[in-house]
Amino acid sequence: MNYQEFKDILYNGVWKQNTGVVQLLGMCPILAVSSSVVNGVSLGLATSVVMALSGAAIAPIRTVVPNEARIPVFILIIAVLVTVIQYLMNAYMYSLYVVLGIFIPLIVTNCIVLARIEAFAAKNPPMQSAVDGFAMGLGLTAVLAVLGGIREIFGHGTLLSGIDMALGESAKSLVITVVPDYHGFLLAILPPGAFITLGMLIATKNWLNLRAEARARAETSTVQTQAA
Amino acid sequence: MTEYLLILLGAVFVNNIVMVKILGLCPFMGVSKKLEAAVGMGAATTFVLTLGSGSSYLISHYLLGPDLAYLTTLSFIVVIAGIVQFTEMAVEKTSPSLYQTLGIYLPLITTNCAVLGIPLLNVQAKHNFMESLLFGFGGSVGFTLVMVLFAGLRERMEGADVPGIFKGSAIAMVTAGLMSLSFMGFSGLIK
Amino acid sequence: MLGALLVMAAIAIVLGAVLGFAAIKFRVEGNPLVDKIDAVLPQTQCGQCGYPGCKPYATAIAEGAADINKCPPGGEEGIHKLADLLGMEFKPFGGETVPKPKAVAIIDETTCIGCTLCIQACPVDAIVGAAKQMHTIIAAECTGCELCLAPCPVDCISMAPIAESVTNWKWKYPVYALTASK
Amino acid sequence: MSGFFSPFITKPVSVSRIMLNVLLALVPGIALYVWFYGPAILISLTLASITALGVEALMLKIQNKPVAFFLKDNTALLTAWLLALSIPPLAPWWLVVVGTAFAISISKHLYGGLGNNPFNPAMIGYAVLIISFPVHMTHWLTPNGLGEIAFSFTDQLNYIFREVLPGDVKLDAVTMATPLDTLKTQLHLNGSISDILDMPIYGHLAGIGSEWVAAGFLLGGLYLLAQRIISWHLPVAYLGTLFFIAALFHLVDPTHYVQPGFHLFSGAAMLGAFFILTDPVTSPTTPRGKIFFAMGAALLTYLIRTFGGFPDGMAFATLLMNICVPLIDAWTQPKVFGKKEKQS
Amino acid sequence: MRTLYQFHGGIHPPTNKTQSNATPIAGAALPSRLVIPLHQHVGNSARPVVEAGQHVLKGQVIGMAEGHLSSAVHASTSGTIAAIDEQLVAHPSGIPDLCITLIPDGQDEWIARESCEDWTTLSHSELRHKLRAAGVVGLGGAVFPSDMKLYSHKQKIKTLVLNGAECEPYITCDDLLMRERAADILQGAEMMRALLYAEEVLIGIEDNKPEAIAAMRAAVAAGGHQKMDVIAVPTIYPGGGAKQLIRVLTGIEVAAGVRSTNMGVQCFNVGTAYSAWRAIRFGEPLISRIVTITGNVAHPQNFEALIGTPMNELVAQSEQLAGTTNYIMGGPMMGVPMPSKEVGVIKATNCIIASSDAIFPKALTALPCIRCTRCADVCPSELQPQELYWFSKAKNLDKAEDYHLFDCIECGACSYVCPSNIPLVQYYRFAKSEIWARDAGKKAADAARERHEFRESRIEREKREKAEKLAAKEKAAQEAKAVQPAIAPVKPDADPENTLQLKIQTAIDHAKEQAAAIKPKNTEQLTPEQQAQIDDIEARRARIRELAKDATPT
Amino acid sequence: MRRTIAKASFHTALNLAVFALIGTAILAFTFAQTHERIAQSEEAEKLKLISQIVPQTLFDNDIIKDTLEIKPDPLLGNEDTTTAYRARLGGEPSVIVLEAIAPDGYSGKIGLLIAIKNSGELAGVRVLTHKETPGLGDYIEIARSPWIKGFDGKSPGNDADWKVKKDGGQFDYMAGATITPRAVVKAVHKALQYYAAHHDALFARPIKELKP
Ligand SMILES: Cc1cc2nc3c(=O)[nH]c(=O)nc-3n(C[C@H](O)[C@H](O)[C@H](O)COP(=O)(O)O)c2cc1C
Ligand SMILES: Cc1cc2nc3c(=O)[nH]c(=O)nc-3n(C[C@H](O)[C@H](O)[C@H](O)COP(=O)(O)O)c2cc1C
Ligand SMILES: Cc1cc2nc3c(=O)[nH]c(=O)nc-3n(C[C@H](O)[C@H](O)[C@H](O)COP(=O)(O)O)c2cc1C
Ligand SMILES: Cc1cc2nc3c(=O)[nH]c(=O)nc-3n(C[C@H](O)[C@H](O)[C@H](O)CO)c2cc1C
Ligand code: SF4
Ligand code: SF4
Ligand code: SF4
Ligand code: SF4
Ligand code: FES
Repeated sequence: MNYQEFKDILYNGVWKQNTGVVQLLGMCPILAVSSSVVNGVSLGLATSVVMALSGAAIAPIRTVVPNEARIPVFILIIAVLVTVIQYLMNAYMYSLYVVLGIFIPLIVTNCIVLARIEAFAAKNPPMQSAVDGFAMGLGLTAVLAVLGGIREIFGHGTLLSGIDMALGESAKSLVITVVPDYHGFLLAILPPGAFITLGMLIATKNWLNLRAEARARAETSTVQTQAA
Repeated sequence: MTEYLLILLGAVFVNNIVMVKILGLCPFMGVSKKLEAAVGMGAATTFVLTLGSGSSYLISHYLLGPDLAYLTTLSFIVVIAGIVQFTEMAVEKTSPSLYQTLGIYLPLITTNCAVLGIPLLNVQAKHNFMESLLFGFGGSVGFTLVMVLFAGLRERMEGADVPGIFKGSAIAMVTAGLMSLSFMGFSGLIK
Repeated sequence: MLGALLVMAAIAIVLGAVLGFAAIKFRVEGNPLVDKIDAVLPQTQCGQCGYPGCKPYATAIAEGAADINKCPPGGEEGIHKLADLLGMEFKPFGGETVPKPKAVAIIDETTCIGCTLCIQACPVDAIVGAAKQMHTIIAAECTGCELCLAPCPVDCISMAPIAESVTNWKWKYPVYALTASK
Repeated sequence: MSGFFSPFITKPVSVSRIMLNVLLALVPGIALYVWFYGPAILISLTLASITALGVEALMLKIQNKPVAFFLKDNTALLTAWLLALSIPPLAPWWLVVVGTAFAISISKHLYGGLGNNPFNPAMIGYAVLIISFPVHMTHWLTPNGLGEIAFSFTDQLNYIFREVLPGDVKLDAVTMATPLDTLKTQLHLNGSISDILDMPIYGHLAGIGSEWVAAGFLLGGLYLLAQRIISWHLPVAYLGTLFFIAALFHLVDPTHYVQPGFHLFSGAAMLGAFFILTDPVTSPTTPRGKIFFAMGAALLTYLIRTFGGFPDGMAFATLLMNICVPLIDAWTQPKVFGKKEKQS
Repeated sequence: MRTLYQFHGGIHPPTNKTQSNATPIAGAALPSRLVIPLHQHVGNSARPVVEAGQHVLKGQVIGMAEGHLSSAVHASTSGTIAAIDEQLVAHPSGIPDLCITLIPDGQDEWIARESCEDWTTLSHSELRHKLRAAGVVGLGGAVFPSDMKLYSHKQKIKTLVLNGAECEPYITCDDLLMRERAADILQGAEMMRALLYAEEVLIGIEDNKPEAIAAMRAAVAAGGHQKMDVIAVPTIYPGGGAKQLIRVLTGIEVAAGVRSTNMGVQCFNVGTAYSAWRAIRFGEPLISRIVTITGNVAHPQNFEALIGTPMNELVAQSEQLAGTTNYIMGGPMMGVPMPSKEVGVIKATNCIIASSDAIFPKALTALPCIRCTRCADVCPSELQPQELYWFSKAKNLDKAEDYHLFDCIECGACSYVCPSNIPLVQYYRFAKSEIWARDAGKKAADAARERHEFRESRIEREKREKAEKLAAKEKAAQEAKAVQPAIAPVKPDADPENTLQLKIQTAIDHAKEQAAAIKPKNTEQLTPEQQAQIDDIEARRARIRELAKDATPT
Repeated sequence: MRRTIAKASFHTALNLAVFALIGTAILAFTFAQTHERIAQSEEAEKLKLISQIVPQTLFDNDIIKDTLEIKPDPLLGNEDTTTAYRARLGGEPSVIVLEAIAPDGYSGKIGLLIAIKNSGELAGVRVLTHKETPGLGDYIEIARSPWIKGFDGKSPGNDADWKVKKDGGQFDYMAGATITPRAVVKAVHKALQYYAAHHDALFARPIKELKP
């Protein structure tokens, strides 16, 4: 696997085929756990790890499994990985584990995991599959971070609250109060706020794409005029 | 009896798995562009979820017990995946017409997190067998309900003059948000 | 530990057995999707999609190997139909694949040498004529695929856009510029 | 430029005239509101109107649509008024602004503006506010004469814009929970209906003052009916169903379920029946559909009021039924000419 | 007293009829030239049977009915054919169509006419044949060949409805016709009744035409017509729509997509009855009709105008006023704007409104639909116009069809009441044409698929046969070789590709020579069979050129 | 046919079983490695919560281990058996930590953790679970407001005091949301009554050890 390939897979996972705003897969955690940056990023990273590992684990065995048992076996492998991570988090990051709650075991059915495995790992070698899984996970994490940030600021007027749950008591000082004495726009941290904010993010991505396209078009036309 | 009714109604409206519990969103967003598709997906999910809730209860109660609780996720999902796979194959062969309507959605069900979420919630809420079944059934009826309503809205919105960058999934997401806002009206109805 | 292994093994064996059984018992052949996709394609058989005809393109789509926006004769409406059929998002034409106005081929009788090459090229047998005689195109059967243009050694075939007449005239979409800038 | 095609003549009705009529029909209710509660409501009406027009203009501008052309249609104004009427008059200025801006921008213009929105914008605004700022949304003015102290217009202005109260006055002294809310709270505390209704805030049918405001809206609604701007199906089905359900519960247990008349004349029921549910854009178009829609809304209103977590269910009932509109419309299509029954 | 029924909806636009119905029908002056389109009716275009320069007499056939559903076209006066070419016609598309231009010689000389004192002596098929030859088509607007409508297929028709409703504002041509020529109309009705074996004749006239009602009633009494009722129906637009009128008069709802004849009713315009009568009794083909000239003119009035009369010449006789922007053929509700003021009057021209900005102000810019359902309240077809609009606007054609787009009669009542000023009917017309085009395309695709598959299988078969033959040949050759190894050396048969190339090259050279010479038609020294084959191809080619020119491959 | 079905079944089953076994083994191993640590974490968390309401100076025992099962009781509002934790100083009972449920919150039950000193005085109260309206009724959470600290040091005293100020009692409330504090005050009051009634039994030995 060369550098270019690596870059392509990364770009694909993080931006072009972003799970959150393009593929619209794996949305339950995206919407449910993004009420703050810390929650979002933690689950995003956990998912990335699972995706990378499952990509790596499934790519080599893909030929051995008979078709009718394919999905059960894949799911089984993912489930094992997830449960392992769940126990590790439970043991070493307890409070975070409590906050993320049911969404950790639900990484198993997070559509994006199985979708990537079917779409990528089942056709590519382990190394690439792992990178792809991880890149997809990173894309997910990025969406979760942005979404969490927006919702946290609107909802509570803070950023990074609860960082102590992930990094320990000492990290408490990292919490930023963006708007002091804020009334709290509760809608933002409730489910409707999650949906609407994600809708806005998707629109923003569409807008960026359009702009990039327009710029590309302008460039090619200048190139053409220069050539002429 | 009332208790069962409340579990059922609660699962359908008050704690709707999509709008309130935020589970099963990928099919909710993905398979709701057309009404027929939404109905098909809903029916398929209802079947699998009800069956899955029941068998999960049996597994967790009779096979695992408290000692092997750490196998909960693993065993549930494997069994559910199996049920899905089996149903798909069986339906495809035995009833091609049903397969036409349900078939393409069946494989998607394994990756609907509600399918694992509901059995896990059942365990968490310590539901008994009947309650588990009802909760699973109610949850999936709730899922079907919002899918169908959402599909109706989306079909209608195809003709709306939505601004360019919001066309497609962005406005669908906003709509889901406003739906979930509306569903908050149910909160407190069943305590 | 042993209990866990036993339980999971039991579940796996039961499930596996059932699935294996089902896989054989319920095997079905064929892919009806291809026909459905083919029914949507315009049957121009022009190969502009990069496949030798509509059916092969349909097969490619069904296998997930081809995008749905590759058939210019189908127009945007065709893409919409495919998107609906397959539950995918609409995808506009990109790059060089753009639809052209519908046209029919016309053979210039003064230059036609009767070589029959166009007959062999026409995918729908819309050209009649025999060796060393003038050929002619049955306009009603010509799909406008342009496949006969290239083989003609004397370039006597040209494409004529189908002109609008009172009979095939269509009411236009009422356009209302609702923008602030006039 | 439009094409020149038949029909070449049109009836002189216009959207802006219709909307103007609806605004006009709101006036009796507003007048009574001012009479009973003082002029604070006029401030929020003004605030909401300015915000609505401003946000509407901005959204139109961004989308490169003709601003003046659409502003003239009066719909933004109508949304603003209905929203202002459904939130407490004493609500701080930013609350009104946030609610109106959300209603106009997200629930209307993201869908393409007038005619395209599936949800009732005013009710979306209300729902967002009650969920986000429940504290402010439950401070309703006490009707004139009931409050412990007089609350002058300047005091009200001061509160709305700076959230300060004159010297020693406590907010509790000039505000109260609405009649519906009080009823619910008292029932929660095991009060019985007859005792609760003896409280000074209740009048003949419902809240003192608010029952008259509701009557004002009823009057306006009748005007709309007479003008044929709304059809009878929606209000009649809504009020009828609400009355029927309330009567049913009341008959079963009069100590816990209040008289049906109370339901019709409190909260947003009257306003809703004639002005909110009837929003043509977000309600079904078929006669049968309108009836189903209104019946569903009435049932939900009653359930949410009586058993749910919010003091009034009108807004959520409207929104929940808005979700069903496309399907109701599709399933209640009337038979077209010639397809009724087979004649031989 | 007869009970009348109601249909849903309807509107009451200002009628504007008094301007033109006060003066009797005037004869129009002979125009300087007549432009007669060959396609004025539903069905196939008529085939021109005259040549440029030819002199024709009034009533002479200049276009023959072509095919099953078509109608003949006649010279409206005597004169010389100036041209047979494409000209602008009274069609909203503004696309030229084949027309015959006739320069009148001023003699107005009739061709020999075959009158008939007693039509009862003629058989039904003779009558129908005569009507067809006379080019009689429906004058109520649909211009459907009347002979086709007068064929009572097995099922028995009970009622013949004569449509004298004339519900559109401005138009008064039927009103005046009924006032002045009631007896002739009734004679036509009797003949139609006989052709249809109908029991009763109901003549529906809107109650805003009391003079016409009185005149028709008097004529019924005078003529001693039995089972023939003149009925005043309420004035409401579109009460003159065939289905609406049938509903009002008989209570029958003619289902969409079902012909009224299946329900025992047939409907004709009064003008059609009149023309049919003239055609049979006096042998006069349909070469003129009553046309209302109104709008921005000094003297709105009805004229009996020759088919083909340029509209501006006709309007000039009513003194067109300044400010006239263009002409509208028909009424303000369903009329079509004319692409030019010079287009000729056709059989469908019941009215020409000289339009001005004052009479028909420019349509206001449309707002979005607010779903107020005023349109649904007035739709006579009981449709949901706002839904049809929503889906047509979104180009969601399937949905529009589901909502019964094709039951829309394009009456325009919905647009009339729409507070958002949406040109609803335009959207429906657009959607309908798109659906027709799409269905045509679909048919073409299916045909193409079939042909392609047939070709594939043919090639497959040929290949197989060739291979078999080759195998057989080889086998034979081998056997031959085995028997006689040295005798026949294998011919140096160059590979077929090459020979073909060679042949083509010579052919190319040949072609070039030919192109240099002036269009040699290598038709000399051909056997009759070859000649026939070429003729065949040429003929087909001509037809194809025609097709390519004016039709999508359907 | 029969044979192929049998063979396919066997093949698939074997396949699935192999993966299941490997997976289970990994899981079992992880579980074995972590479950002790998890238990510790859970205990630490609980301890953290308890130590918020039980001053460090009032105990020297291992509170987490010194537990007692409490059967459902109307005064506590619990429907399942709950665990009470007992703090002792120098072996003498000092504080008991009880779980109670206020059934009549605005939107349902409110779960409370109540620490009561041996004297019958409140050491502190915390809300464990609730569904009250965010932004309105949720000021009972320590993370939102210090309201709940208003219970610190209160003793049963006069029944009339155990009301919110609006109803003439001694407890604060937030205007517009009195249902929630009423419910909490009522529940704490009842818990105190429960304590008074069962004081001796609550501190009785033997200590029920938590099984490892
Ligand atoms: C959606 C909506 C919700 C409303 N909510 C309430 C409410 O909860 N309680 C109420 O009495 N009035 C409510 N109103 C306001 C009433 O319509 C009306 O303003 C009332 O008569 C004011 O009187 P009050 O101060 O007694 O509530 C609401 C209005 C709307 C449109
Ligand atoms: C909206 C509408 C209005 C019509 N109004 C009239 C009318 O007033 N008089 C009339 O003769 N035909 C009218 N027609 C045409 C009739 O439907 C019908 O085609 C005609 O009466 C048939 O007679 P014909 O074949 O002689 O033309 C109308 C059609 C439509 C769709
Ligand atoms: C959306 C909404 C949510 C509410 N949530 C709560 C709540 O969680 N807790 C509460 O005590 N009151 C809540 N209330 C207020 C109650 O309805 C009631 O008005 C209040 O408890 C009475 O308090 P008061 O006596 O101070 O006016 C809520 C009100 C609304 C409108
Ligand atoms: C009878 C009637 C009732 C209306 N009710 C509402 C309403 O409840 N809420 C609102 O935002 N707009 C209302 N409107 C205005 C308008 O329809 C609304 O702004 C559209 O939803 C915006 O697209 C109403 C209009 C009419 C004619
Ligand atoms: S591009 Fe041509 S060959 Fe390909 S599908 Fe379209 S019409 Fe058929
Ligand atoms: S005649 Fe030419 S353009 Fe027409 S179908 Fe045949 S090959 Fe295609
Ligand atoms: S009349 Fe116009 S605005 Fe009203 S529903 Fe019909 S199309 Fe819409
Ligand atoms: S034009 Fe069509 S839709 Fe409109 S009123 Fe007439 S029949 Fe109905
Ligand atoms: S993540 Fe929940 S359904 Fe996809």
